[in-house]
Amino acid sequence: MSDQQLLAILPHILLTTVILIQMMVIAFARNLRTTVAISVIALILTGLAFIPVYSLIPIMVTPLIVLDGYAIYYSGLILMSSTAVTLMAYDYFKDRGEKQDEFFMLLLFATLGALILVCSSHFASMILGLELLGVSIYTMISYPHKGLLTLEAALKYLILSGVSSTFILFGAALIYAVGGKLGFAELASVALETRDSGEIFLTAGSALIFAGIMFKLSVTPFHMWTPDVYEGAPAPVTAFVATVSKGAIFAITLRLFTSSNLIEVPSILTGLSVVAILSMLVGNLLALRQDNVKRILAYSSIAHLGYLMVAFIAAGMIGGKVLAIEASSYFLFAYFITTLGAFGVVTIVSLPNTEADAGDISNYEGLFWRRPMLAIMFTLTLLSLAGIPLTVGFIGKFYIFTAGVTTTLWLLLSVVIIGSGIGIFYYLRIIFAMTKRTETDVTKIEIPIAGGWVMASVTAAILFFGIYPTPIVNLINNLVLSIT
Amino acid sequence: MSVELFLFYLAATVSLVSTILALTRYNATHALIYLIISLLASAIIFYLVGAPFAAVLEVVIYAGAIMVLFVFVVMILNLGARGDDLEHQWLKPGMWLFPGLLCLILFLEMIYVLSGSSQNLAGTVVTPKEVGIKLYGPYVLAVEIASMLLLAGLIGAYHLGRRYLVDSRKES
Amino acid sequence: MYDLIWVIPLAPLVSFVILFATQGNLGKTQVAYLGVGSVGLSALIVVAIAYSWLNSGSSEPYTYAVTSWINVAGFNPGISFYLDGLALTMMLVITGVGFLIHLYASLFMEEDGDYSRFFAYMNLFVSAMLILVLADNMLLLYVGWEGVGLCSYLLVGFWYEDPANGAAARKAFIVTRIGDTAMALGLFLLFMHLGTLHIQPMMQAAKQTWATGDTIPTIAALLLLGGAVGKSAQLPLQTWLPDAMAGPTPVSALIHAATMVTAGVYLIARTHELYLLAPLAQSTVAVVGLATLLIAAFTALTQTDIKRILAYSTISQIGYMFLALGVGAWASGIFHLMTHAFFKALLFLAAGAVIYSLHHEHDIFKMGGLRTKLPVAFWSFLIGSAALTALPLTSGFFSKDEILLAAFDVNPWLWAGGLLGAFLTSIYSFRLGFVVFFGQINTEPSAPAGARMAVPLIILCGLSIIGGWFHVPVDAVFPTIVDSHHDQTIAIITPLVPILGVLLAYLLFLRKSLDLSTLLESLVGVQLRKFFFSHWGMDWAYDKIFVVPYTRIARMNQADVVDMAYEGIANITSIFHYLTSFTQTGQLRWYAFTMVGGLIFILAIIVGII
Amino acid sequence: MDAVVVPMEHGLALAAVLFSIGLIGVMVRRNIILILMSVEVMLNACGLAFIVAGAKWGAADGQIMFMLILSIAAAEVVVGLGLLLQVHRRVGSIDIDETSRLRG
Amino acid sequence: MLLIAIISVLIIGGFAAWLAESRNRDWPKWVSLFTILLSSLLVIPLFSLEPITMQLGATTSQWLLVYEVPWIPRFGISFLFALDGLSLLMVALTIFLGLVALASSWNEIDHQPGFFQFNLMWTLAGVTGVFVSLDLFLFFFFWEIMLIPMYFLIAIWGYERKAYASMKFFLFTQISGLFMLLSILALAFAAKAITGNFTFNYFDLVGLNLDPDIAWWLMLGFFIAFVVKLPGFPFHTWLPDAHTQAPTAASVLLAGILLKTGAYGLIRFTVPLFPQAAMEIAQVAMLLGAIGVVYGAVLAFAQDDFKRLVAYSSVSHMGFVLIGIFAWRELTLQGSVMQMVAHGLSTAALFMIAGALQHRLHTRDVSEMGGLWKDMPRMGAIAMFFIIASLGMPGLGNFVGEFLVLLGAFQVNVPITIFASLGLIVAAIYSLIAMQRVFLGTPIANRNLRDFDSREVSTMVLMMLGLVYLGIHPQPVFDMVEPSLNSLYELTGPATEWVGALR
Repeated sequence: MSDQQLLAILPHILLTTVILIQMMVIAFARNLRTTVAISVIALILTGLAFIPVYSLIPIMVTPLIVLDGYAIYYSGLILMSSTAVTLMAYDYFKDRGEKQDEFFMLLLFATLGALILVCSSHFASMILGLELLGVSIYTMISYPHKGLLTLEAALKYLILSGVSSTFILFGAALIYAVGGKLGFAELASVALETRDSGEIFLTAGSALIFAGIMFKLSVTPFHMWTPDVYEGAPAPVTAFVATVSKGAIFAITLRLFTSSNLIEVPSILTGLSVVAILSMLVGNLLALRQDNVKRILAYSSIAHLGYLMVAFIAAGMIGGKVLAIEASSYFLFAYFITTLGAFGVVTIVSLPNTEADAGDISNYEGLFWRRPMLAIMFTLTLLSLAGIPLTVGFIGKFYIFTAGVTTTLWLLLSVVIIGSGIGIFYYLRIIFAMTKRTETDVTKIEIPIAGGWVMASVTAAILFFGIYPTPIVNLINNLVLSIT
Repeated sequence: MSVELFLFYLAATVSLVSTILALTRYNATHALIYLIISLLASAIIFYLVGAPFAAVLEVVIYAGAIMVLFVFVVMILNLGARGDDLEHQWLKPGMWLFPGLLCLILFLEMIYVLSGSSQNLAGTVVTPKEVGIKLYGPYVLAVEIASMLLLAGLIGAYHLGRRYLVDSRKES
Repeated sequence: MYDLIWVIPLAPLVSFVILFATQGNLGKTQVAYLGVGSVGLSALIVVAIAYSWLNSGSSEPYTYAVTSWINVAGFNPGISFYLDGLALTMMLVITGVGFLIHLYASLFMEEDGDYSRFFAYMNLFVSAMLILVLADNMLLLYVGWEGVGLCSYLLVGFWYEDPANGAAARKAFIVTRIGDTAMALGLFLLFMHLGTLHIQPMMQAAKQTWATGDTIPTIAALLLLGGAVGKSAQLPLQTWLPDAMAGPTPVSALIHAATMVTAGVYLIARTHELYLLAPLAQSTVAVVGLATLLIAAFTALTQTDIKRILAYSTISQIGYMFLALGVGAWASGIFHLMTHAFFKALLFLAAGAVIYSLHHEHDIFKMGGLRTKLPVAFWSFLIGSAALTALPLTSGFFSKDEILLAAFDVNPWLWAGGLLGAFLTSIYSFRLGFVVFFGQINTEPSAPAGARMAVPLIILCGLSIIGGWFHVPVDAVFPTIVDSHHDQTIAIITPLVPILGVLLAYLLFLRKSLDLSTLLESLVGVQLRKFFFSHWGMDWAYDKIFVVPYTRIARMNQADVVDMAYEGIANITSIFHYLTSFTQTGQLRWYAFTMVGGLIFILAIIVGII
Repeated sequence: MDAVVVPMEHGLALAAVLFSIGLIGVMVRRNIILILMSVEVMLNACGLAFIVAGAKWGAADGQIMFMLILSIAAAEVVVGLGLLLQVHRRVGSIDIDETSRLRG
Repeated sequence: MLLIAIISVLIIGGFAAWLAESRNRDWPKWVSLFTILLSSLLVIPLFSLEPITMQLGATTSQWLLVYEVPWIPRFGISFLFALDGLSLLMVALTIFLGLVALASSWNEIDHQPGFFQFNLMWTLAGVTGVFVSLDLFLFFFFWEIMLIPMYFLIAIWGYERKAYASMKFFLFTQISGLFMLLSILALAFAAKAITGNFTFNYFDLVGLNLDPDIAWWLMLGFFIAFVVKLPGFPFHTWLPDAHTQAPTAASVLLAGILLKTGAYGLIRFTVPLFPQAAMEIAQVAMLLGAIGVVYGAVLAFAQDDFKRLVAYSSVSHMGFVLIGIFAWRELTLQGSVMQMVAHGLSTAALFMIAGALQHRLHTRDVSEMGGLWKDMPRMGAIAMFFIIASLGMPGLGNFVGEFLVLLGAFQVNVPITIFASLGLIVAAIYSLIAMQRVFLGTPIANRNLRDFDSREVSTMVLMMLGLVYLGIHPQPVFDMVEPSLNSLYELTGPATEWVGALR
C-alpha cells in the first residue's frame, strides 16, 4: 500500500484511532462531556482529513476502497449528520442516568461503517460497511433499554436487517458465480460478457441485492420495520437511521449499479419502477391519518425514498445518468438536513419525558405559542419535507422532477405528484396541531444549547439552500459527477 | 457418479435434513445440536469443493464458537422446570434416533474424506496459503473492518449484557 | 342652450349622490328642496331646450359628447347624448311628470322616516331614465336601462321591513333582468355584425348590411323585443308589474306608469329601423301588444286593489303602444306614451291621495262615496279615467284612436282586438271610479292632502285633457305613414265603443240595474273570475315552472355536488390508508413474510417472469 | 482433475434450499432463539454459495467472503443474543409475539 | 430596484411586525400600515416609467421594467423581474387590497397579532412576486410562497372548520401547482432540446416551436394550476370553504388578489406559451367558465352562510374571466382584466361586510339576520352598493368587465355566451336574496349593533369610488394594460386564426 493510498484513507484511520482512544478514555474516566467532545472533535477532524484526500482523487486503495469526489461528498454528508446526531444525543442522554458513553462510541462505529460504505468499490467492503453500520445501530436503538419499545425495535431491526443482509450476500454470491468478480467496476465487463449465458444469475443476483438494499432503504414492500423502529428508537438514533444509514446505503447502491451498468438492464428498471410507485403511494397513505409524529416521519421517509428511486431510475434511462446522480445527491442533501431538523425537534420535545419519546401529535399542540422558534423550525422542516418553496426540500423535489422530466418518466412523476398531495395533508396536520390554542398546562420545553445550535444551523441551511442552492449544486457538479 | 459427487450429495442431504429438523424443534438445545450437525455437513461440502481452510473455520468458528454462544444463552436463560417437564414428556429414546443417524452419516463421510480418497480434489484446492496471501493482500482492509465490526459487536454485547447481569444479580 | 344638455341627467344624479352620502343627516326641508329642485332644474332646462328646438323648426338631431368612456378594439361607446324629437318628447315627459310627482311626493312621503333615502332613489331614477333616453349608443342606453331597473327595485322595496315588499321588488328586478339579458344578447349580435353600438350608425349599417326579412335582424329585433317586454311589462314578462305596486304610490306613478315601463316602447321606437328590416319581429310586437292588452284588461276587470287595477291598466295601455309600434304607427305609439304618462300619473297620484286619506287602504270595496270628501281626487280620477277610456276630446282619445285606425290598416283583427280592449278598459276604469267615489262611505277619510299634492293633480288634469292637442315632434324621426282614408264606419265605431263601455259600467256599478250575479256566481263564472283575477294563472304557472324548481334544485345542491367528488377522493384515500395500516401489524413474522413476498415479486419482475 | 467435480449449480441449489429453509424459519418460528438460528442458517447458506462459486473460479475470494460472513454472523449473534437477554428480563419470555407492542 | 424593494419591504415589514409584538400588542398593525404605505409609495414611481422594448417570440413587447440576475446558473434560472402594464395594475391592486385587508382586521385580531401581520405581509409579498416574475421557476417559487402565509391565516385565525378549510385550500392549490411545476420543467427541457440550454426565461420560452402533442400536455399543466386557483368549475370547491373559514383580512386577500393570480397566469403564460394548444382547449375552457358562471350563481343562491354565498359569487364572477381569457379577443381580454380588478374591489368589500357582521353578530348564518338596515343603515347602504355592483350594474366596474367579456365572446362562441349570459339573471337572484335576508326584511328587536365606524366607512368609500371610477372612466385601465395585451395578442397570431379555428 503506497503512501498516497494510506493518505487517501486517512479519514478512516483517524476515525478508527479516535474510537480506540475514546474506548481507553471511557475505560479510565467516564465523563459524558469528554466523550461527546472527543466524538465531535473526531468527526470534525475526519471531515478535515478529507481535504488532503481531495487532491488525490480518484484513487483506489486496494480493490476494496475507492476515494473519489462522490465518496467525499457523501462522506461529508454523513459526517455532518453524525455530528448533528451526536449533539442531539448528548442532550437526549445527559439526563438519563450514567453509562451513556458507549453510545457515542457506537455512533462513531456506525459513522465509520457508513464512511466505508460510501467509498467501497467491492462487495466485501460494502457488506462489511453495511454490517458495521448495522451492528452499531442495533445497539444504539436499544441503548436506553429501559422500556420494552427500544428493545423490540432493535430486535425487529436486527432480525430483519440480518435477513436482508443475507439477501445481499446471496445475491453477491450469485453474481460472483457468474463472473468470478466482486469489484463493482469489474462487473461491468462481466455483465457484457455474460449477456447471453449467465444473465439469469446476474439478474437474479441483482434482484436479491436490490431486495436487501431496499429493506435498508425501507422501500415498499420492504418497509414494514420502519415505523416500528422509528417509533421505538430514541429520537437521535432515529435521525441517524433515517439519514446516515439510508444515505450511505443509497450512495453505495447508486455507485454499485451505475459503475456496473446493471441499472441499465430494462427489467431491473421495471422492477424498480414498481417498487418506487408502491413506496410513494403506500408510504404516503400510511402516514395519512397517523397520529404518532415519529411514525409519520417514518412513513414519510418511505415515500421520500420512493421519490429518490425516481431519480435512481432516471439514472438508468438514456441520457439521464448525469442529471439523475446530481438530482439524487441534492435530494439526499435536502433530505438529510430536513430529517435532522425534524428529529431534532422531536428530540427536544421529548427531553422532559425520559420514559418515552414525544411521539403522539398531542405533544406538539400549541407549540407555536409555547415555543415559537421551535415550532417555526419544525414548520420549516415539515414544509421542506412537503417540498414547498423557500425550503431546501423544494429544490430537492425540483431536482427529482427535472431528472424525471429529462428521462420522460411521466407515470412515476404523476405518482410523485399524487404522493406529494397526500403528503401535504399529514405534514399540514402536524403544523395545524402546532397552531392550536391549548389551554391545558403542558410540560415546559427547554431548548438545550447543543440541540439548539443544531436546530439553528439546520434551519438556516434549510432556508439558505432552499433559496440559494447554487453552492451545493456547484459542489455536486465538482465532486459527485466524477463517477460518471 | 464419482465418489466425490456421491459424498457431496450425501452431505447435502444430511445438511438439509438436519437444518429442517433444527428449525422444527421445540427445544432450543435440540435445535442447536441439529444445527451444529448441519454446519458440520457444510464443512464437509466445503472440503469437497476444495476449500479446506473454510471447512476448518466452519467447524472451529461457526460450530465451535458461534453456536456455543447460543448454548451459553440457553443456559443463562435457564428456561426452567417447565421446559424440563415438557422435555421429559416427549424426550423418549426414539427422539434420538434421527440425530444419531445423521451423526452416523456425517461420521462415515468424515472417515471417507480423511482416508485420503480426496486426492482427486488436490488440483482445485485453494490452499490456506493462497487464502492467507489474498486476505492480507488485497483484502487487508476487509480484515481491519471486520475487526472493527467485531469490536462494535463486542461493545454492543457488553452494553446489553451488563445491565442484564447486574440486574439479575440484584434480583437473586 | 343645447350645451346644457349634460346638466339634465346630472342634476338629479348629483342630488342623489348628496342624499346618499349624507345618509339622512339632512333636514326634511333640505331634502325636499334638493330632491324636487334638482328634477325641477332638469325640467327647466328641458323646457328651455324644447322651446328653442321647436322654435328653430329644425329637426336636425344634436349630439353632445360629454366624455369618452370605453375605447377598446374599435368598441368605443362614449358618454354622449343624442337629442332628437323622440328624446325630447321623452325628456319632457320624464322631467315634467317627474317633477310633478316629486313635488307630490314631497308631501306624500313626509311622514316617512326614510324621506331622504326616498328622494335619493327617485332622483337616481330620473337621472337613469334621462340617460336612457339621451344615450347615443346602446351601451349607455343599457346603463340607463339597468339603472331604472335598479331604482325600480329599490323603490318597490322601499318599505323593506315587510318581506312581501322585498319579494315584489326582487320579482320586478329579476323578471325585467330576464328581458334585459335578452336585450344584451341582441346587442352582442348587432355588434358582432355591425361593429358598433352607436345607435344611428348602427341603424345605417343595418340598412346597408341586411335586406328586409333577413334572419339576423329578425333575431336581433326579437332579442331587443325581449328587453322591451321585460321592462314594459308585456307578455310574457308582465307579471312583475302588479306586484310592484308594493312601492309608495308616487313611485308607482312615476316609474310603473309614466316613465320606466314605457322604456320598452322607447327602445323599439328608437331602433325602429331594425324592426323595419324584420317584419316578422314587428308583427310579433303587434301581437304581443294585443295579447297583453287583452289579458291585462280582463284581469283588471276582476281586481279589487286600487293600485293593482291601475297596474293592469298600465300593462294594457302599454300593450296599445306596442300594438302601435307593431303596426308601424311609431308616432302614435309615442303619442300614446305621452298621453298615457299624463293620465296614468294622474290616476296613480289621485289614487295615492285616496290611499293617503284612507290610511293606506287599498281595497276599493272598502272605499266608496269619496266624491264629496276628496273632491280634487275625485275630479282627477274622473278626468284620468276619461282619458284612459279614451272618451272623446280627452288626450287618450286622440292617441288611442290613431293607434286603432292604424291597426285596422294592417289587419282588421288587430283593430277588433284593440277595440275589445278599449271596451274593457272603459268598464274597469269606470268600475273603479264608481265604486270608489260613489255609493256609501265605507271608510272615513282624513282631511284631503295639502297643496303640494293638489297642485300636481290639477296640472296633470289639465294635461290629460289638452294633451291630445300636443304635437309630438317626432316626424323627422320616424318614416311617415301614408295617410290612408278610413272607412267612415270604422272611424265612428272606434270612439263609440269606449262610451258603450262606460254606459255598461254605469249600469253595472252605479245604477246596479244590471245584475250579473247569476252569471258571475255560476260555476263557469266563478272559475273564469278566478282565472282572470289570478292574471290568467301566469304567476302560478311561472312559480311552478321556474321558481319552485330553481329553488328546489338550488337548495338540494346546497352542499355542492361537485364537492362530493373530492370528498369521495378523500374518502377513498382514507380507506386506502386504513387498508394499508392494517398491514402494519407489528408482528415480526408478518414483516419477514412481506419481505419474502417482496423478494419473490422483485425477483419475478427482474428475472423476467412477470 | 476436472475443476468442477460437483456441478456448481447443485452447490448453489443446496445453498438456495438452505437459504429458503432459514427464511421459512424466520417466518414461522416465534422463539427468538430459533429465529436467530434461522438467520444463522441463512448466513451459512450464503457462505456456502460463496465457497461453491469460489470453487468454480478456483480463486480465494469465495473463501475470504466466507470468512467475512463468519465475522458478520458472530457480530450479529452477539448483539442479537444480548438483546434476547434483555427481552427475556423484561417480558419473561422469548416469544417474539409477546414482545410486540409497536404497530399501526 | 423598485420591484425588489417592494417585495423586500413587505418581507422585512412582516418580520418587523412580528418582532414588534413583543414590545406592544398594538404595534404590529402600525408597522404593517407603515409597511404597506411605504410599498405603495414605491409603487407610485412605477406609473411614470418609460417603456422598454423587448423581443417576445416573433414580436416585440413593451415593458416598463426588466431586471435580471443569475440565480441557479446550472439550470439557467435567474431572478428575472419584469413589469408591464398588466403586472403594474395587478401590483397596484395587491397593495391597495393589502391596505383594505389591514383595515378590515384592524380591531379584529386579538390572538398573536404580530404573527398575523407577518402572514399578511408575506402573502402580499408572494402575490406581488407572482405578478412580476418572468422566470418560470421564480414564478413558481412565489406561486407557492403565497400559499403558506395564507394557510396560516386561515388555519390560525379562521373559524370553526378552519382545519378542514385551510387543508383543502392548500391541497388544491399545491397539487395543481405540482402539475404546473411538471409542465414548467418539461417546457424548460423542451427548450433545452431546441436551444441546447436549460432556460426558464419567459422571453426565451415564448414562441418555441414545440411538438403539438407535447405542447398540449404542457399547456394542460399550466391550465389546471391556474384554473384551480381562479377557480374554475369544477375545481372551485376549495374556495367556498377557504373563504368561509378565513378571517376577514384573509378572505379579502383571497378573493381580491389570490384568485387573480390564476387569471393572470392564464393570460401571461398558458396562452402565449402554447397558443395552438390553448386554442384547442379554448372551447372547453369557455364552457367551464360559462358553467362556472351559472353554477356558482345557483349555489350562491342556496347558501345560508353569508361568506359562503359571497364565495360562490366569486366562482360565478371568475367564470366570466375564464370565458374572457379563452375567447382571446382584445375585447374579452380587456374585459377580463377589468372584471378582475372590479371583482377584487367588490368582493373584498363584501367580505369585509361579512366579517363585520360576523364580528357583531357572531354568526354568518343569514337566517339569523334580517332587517339589519334598521340597526346599521350605513352598512346597509354600503352593502347594497356592493351587492348591486357585484350583480353587474352598469355604471360600475363589474359591468364593464362582464359586458366586454360577453360582447367579445359572443363573436367567438354564441351558445356558450348565451349560456353565460344566464349568469346575469341568476346573479340578480342570489344578490338580491342575500340583500333581502341580511339587511332587509323585518328587523329583530333589541339588537344593539354598532354601525360602521369612520375607519370602516372610509375604507369602503375608497372601494366604492374605485368601482364607480372603473365603471364610468375605465379607459386609463384599458390604456395601461393595452400594450401588454396587444403584444400577447400579436404573439399568438392574428385573431382570425383563433376565430377560424374555434368555429
